[in-house]
Amino acid sequence: MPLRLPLILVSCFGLFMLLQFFWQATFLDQAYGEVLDWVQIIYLFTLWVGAVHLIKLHLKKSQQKKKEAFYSWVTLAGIFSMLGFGLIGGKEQGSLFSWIFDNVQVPLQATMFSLLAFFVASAAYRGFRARSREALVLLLVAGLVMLGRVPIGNLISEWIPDLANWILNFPSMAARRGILIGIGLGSVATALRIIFGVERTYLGR
Amino acid sequence: MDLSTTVAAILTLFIFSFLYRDNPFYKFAEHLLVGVSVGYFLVISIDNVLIPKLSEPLLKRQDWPVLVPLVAGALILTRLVPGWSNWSQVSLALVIGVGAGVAIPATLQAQILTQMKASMFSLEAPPGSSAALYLFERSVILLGLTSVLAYFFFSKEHKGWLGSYSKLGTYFLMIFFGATFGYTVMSRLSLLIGRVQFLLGDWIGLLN
Amino acid sequence: MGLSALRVDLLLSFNTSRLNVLVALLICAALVFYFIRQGKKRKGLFLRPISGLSAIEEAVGRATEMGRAVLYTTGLGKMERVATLASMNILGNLARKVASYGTPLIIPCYDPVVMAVAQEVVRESFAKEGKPDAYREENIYFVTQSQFGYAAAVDGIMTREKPAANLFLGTFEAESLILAETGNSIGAIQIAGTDSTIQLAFFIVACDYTLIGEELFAASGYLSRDPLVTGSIKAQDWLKVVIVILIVLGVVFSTLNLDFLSELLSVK
Amino acid sequence: MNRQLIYILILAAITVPLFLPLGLKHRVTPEVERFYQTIDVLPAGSIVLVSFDFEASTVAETRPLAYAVLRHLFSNNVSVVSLSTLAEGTGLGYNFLSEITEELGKKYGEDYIFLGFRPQYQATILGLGEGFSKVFPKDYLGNELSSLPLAERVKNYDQINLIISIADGDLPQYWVDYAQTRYKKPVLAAVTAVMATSYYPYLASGQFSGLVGGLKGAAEYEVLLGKPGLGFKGMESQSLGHLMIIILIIIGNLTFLSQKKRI
Repeated sequence: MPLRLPLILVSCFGLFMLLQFFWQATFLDQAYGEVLDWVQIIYLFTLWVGAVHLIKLHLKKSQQKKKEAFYSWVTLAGIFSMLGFGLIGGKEQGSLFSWIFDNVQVPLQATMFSLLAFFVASAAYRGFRARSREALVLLLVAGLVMLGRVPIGNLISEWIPDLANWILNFPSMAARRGILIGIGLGSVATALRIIFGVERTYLGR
Repeated sequence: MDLSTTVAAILTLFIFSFLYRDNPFYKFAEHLLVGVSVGYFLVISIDNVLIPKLSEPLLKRQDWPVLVPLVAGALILTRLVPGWSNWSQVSLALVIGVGAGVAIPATLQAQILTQMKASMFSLEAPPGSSAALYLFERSVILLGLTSVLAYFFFSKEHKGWLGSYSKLGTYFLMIFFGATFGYTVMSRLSLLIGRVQFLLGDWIGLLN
Repeated sequence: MGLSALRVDLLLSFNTSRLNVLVALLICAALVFYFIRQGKKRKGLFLRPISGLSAIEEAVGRATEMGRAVLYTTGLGKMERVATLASMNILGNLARKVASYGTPLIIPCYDPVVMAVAQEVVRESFAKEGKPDAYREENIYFVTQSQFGYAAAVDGIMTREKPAANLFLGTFEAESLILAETGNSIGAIQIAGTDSTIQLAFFIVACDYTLIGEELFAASGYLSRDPLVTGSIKAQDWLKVVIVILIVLGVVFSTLNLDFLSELLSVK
Repeated sequence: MNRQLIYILILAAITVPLFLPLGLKHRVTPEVERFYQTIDVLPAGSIVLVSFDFEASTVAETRPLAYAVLRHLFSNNVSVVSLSTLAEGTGLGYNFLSEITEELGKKYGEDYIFLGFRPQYQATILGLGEGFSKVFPKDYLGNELSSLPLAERVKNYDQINLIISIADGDLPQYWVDYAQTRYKKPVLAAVTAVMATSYYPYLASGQFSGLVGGLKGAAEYEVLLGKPGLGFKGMESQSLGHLMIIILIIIGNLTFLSQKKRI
C-alpha cells in the first residue's frame, strides 16, 4: 500500500476543512457536515481497537501458568459481565449495568485518584525542596494560594485571600497567557506540517 | 450500611491497601476496575453511538452513504491483524487530516489572536478606579506575558538583556506553577475528602 | 469594496469577517515552510544550547565517577505522543555518552511499543560509538501497564540499584510524585522534562533540573538537527517577536484611544 | 518519618474536622460571582447546553459543581440540553441530572433532555453547529429526537443561549476554540481545581463569562444559592489538609537545610 495514499488523503481533507472555515457555500456545508460525521465514527473504531488489544492481552496472560493469570481472569470477567448486563439488561437507572457502574466502577476510580492526596503529603515532606531561588518562589506562592483558597486563610488575616486572588488574576494569568500563545504557535506549526505532507511521524517512519 | 455501599466500601479499602504496600487485594481491585471500565465503554459506545449512527440508518432506513464511514472504520480494525495494519493508515489519515484542518483556524483565533487582543488594553485607567493600581496591574500583565515569551525563545543565546529578561520570565513561570501546585494539592485533597465522607458518612453513617 | 468584486457569484462566498485569521495563517505558513527549507539546505539552523542538556551530561558524568547506573524513563506516553518522540531523541544522544563512559543504563518501560523503540535507539547509539557488544538489552524491559504498579516497580528498582542519576523525560501523570520522592530519598541527581503543566509544578520542586514544556521539544531539535523541528522552532521564534511587537503597538494605540489595531484581531 | 506515618497524619487532618464543623464563612470570589450572574440574568424558558466533560476519577469535585449549576438552572426555569464527550461522564451526568430533576420536579423531554456520549470533541462540537439531530439522531435512552418537545425547539447553536462545560480537563478550552469562534456563544466553565489556574487567561479575555474552580468554587456557589451542599461540608477538612501539607513542606525543608550545613 503506497505511502502516497495516506499523505494525499491527509492533505485533501485537511485543506478542505481548513478552507471551509473561510469560504461558506451551500454545497460545502453539506459535505462538511458529512465529513465530521465520518471522523466521529472512524475515531470510535480506533477506541475499539484499543479495547480489543487489551482483551487480547489479558486472554494471552490468562493462559499462562503464573499466579498473575488470576488477575487477567478478573479483568476479563469485568469486561464480559459489564458487556452482557449492559447490552441485554439495558442501562437505565436501576439496571444491573448502572448498579455496577455506581457501586464498583465509580468508587474504584475515585479511590484510585484519592491515593494522590497521600502521595502529595509524603512528597511534601520527603521530596519538595527549595533547592533554588525559583523553587523557593514556587513554594511560597503555592503556600499563599493554598491558604488564600480556604476559610482558615481568611481567619489568619484579611489580605491573604486578596493577595492569592490578585496573583491568580494577574502574574499567574500573564505567564499562562505566554504559555498558551507558545503552545498555540507550536500546534499550528505541527498541523501545517501534517496537512502539507511534510510531517510523517504519525505514519511511523 | 446496605449491600451497595458495602460493596463500594470494601473495594475502596482494597485500593487503600496499596498505601501499606502493593498486594493481591490492590491488584484484584485494579484489574477489576480496568475490566469494568472497558466493558462500560463498549456498552456506551455500541448502544449510544454505533446503533443510532450506523446500524439503524443502514438496516432500517437503507441510507447508503453511511457505508463510507463503516468501511473506513473497518479499515481501522486491520490494526488487529498483524500483516495488514498499514491499511488502517488510510482511515487514520482522514481523522488526522480533518483534525489538523479544523484545529488551525480555531487555535489561531481563540488561542493566539484573541489572547493578543486581550493584551492590547489602554494604560489609561477607566474612570473611578485608582490609576496607580490599574497601571501597575497592566504592566505586570505585559511584563509577565513578554518575559515568558522571551524564556521560550531559542534563536539567540540567553545572554545580556535577553538573559536577564528571560530570567524575569522564569520567575513569572514559577508564580504560575506555584499557583497550579497549590490548586493541584487542593484538588487531590478534595478527592480524599470525598472518599472519607463516603466511608464514614454513607457507609458507617457516623456523619449526620 | 474591492473584496466583493472578488466574490465568485456562482457558489463560493468568502467570509470577509475572517480575513484576519487568513492573514495570520498565511504569515505562519510562510515562516514555517521558509525555515524548514533553510533547515534542509544548511543542515540545521542555529538553536541556543539548552541548559537542561548540559545538566544531563553532568549527571551522566557523576554517575560514571561513582560507578553507579543511570535510570531513564519516558513515562506513560504512547509512542506517537510528541513528548515521547522528543524523549527518544534525547535518549539517543544520552546513550552515546553512556556507551563511551561504560555506565550502566536502566530503562523500565510502561508501554511495549515504547520499549521496542527504546531498545532500537540505544542499540544504534552503542553501535555509533563503536561499542556494539557493550549494549545490554536486558536493562531495557517492560514492567507493567498499571499507573501506580509502574511507579511502585520503578521505586523498587531505585532502592535496589541505587542509580546516581534519574532522568524523567516524556509524558507523566500523578505517579511522577512517587518517582521523584524515592529518587530524592536515595540522593540521586534528578532531571525531568515534560509538557504536562500539572506535573511540571511538582517536578520543579522535586528535581534538580526541569525542562519546561517547549524546552523539551527544543532540546530534541537541538540534538537531532532535524530540519522539521529546528525549522518550526525558528519560525515560532520569529512569530513570537512579531506578536510582542504587535501587542506593544496595540497598547500604545489603545492608550491614545485609537483601537483600529485591536479591532483587526477581533472575532466577528 | 516514614511514608506510612505521613499517610496517617494527612488522613487525620482530613477526618477530624468532619466531626466538628467549624462553620467558617466563605468569601465569594468575582469569577464565581460572574458565573452566577451570567445564569441568573437568563430569562425563564431560555435553553442552555450543559456538557459533562469529566471522568469518574474526579467525581468528588465534579458532583458538587454539577449539583450547584443544575440546581441554579432548574430553579430559574431554564431548559437544559445536555451531553457528554467522555464515556464515564455520560453515566455520571445521567445520574446527576436524574437526582436534581427529581428533587425540583422537572419533566424529561420538556424541561431537560440528555443526548448521551459522542467521542472526538472536534467532530462533536462542530457537528452540533451543523445540526443537533445529525450528531444525535436519538437521545441517551434511545428516544427519537422528534418525539421530545424540547428537542424540537433546538436545531443547532442558534437556539442555545449559553454553553456550560463541567470538566476535569481541556474540554472548556475546546468549547471556546470550536463553538465560540464559529457560533459566538458565551461559555461558562466549572472545573476541578487542578485545571482552574490554566483557564484564567480565558476569563481575562472574556472568552469565559465565568469560572468556578474545585470544591472551594462549589462552596462559594452554594453560598450564592443560599443552600449549603457537598462543597460546603468539605471545607473544614480542606483547610486543615492544606495546613498539614504546608507544615510538612516546611519541616521537610528544615531537615534538608540542617543536613546541608552538616555535610
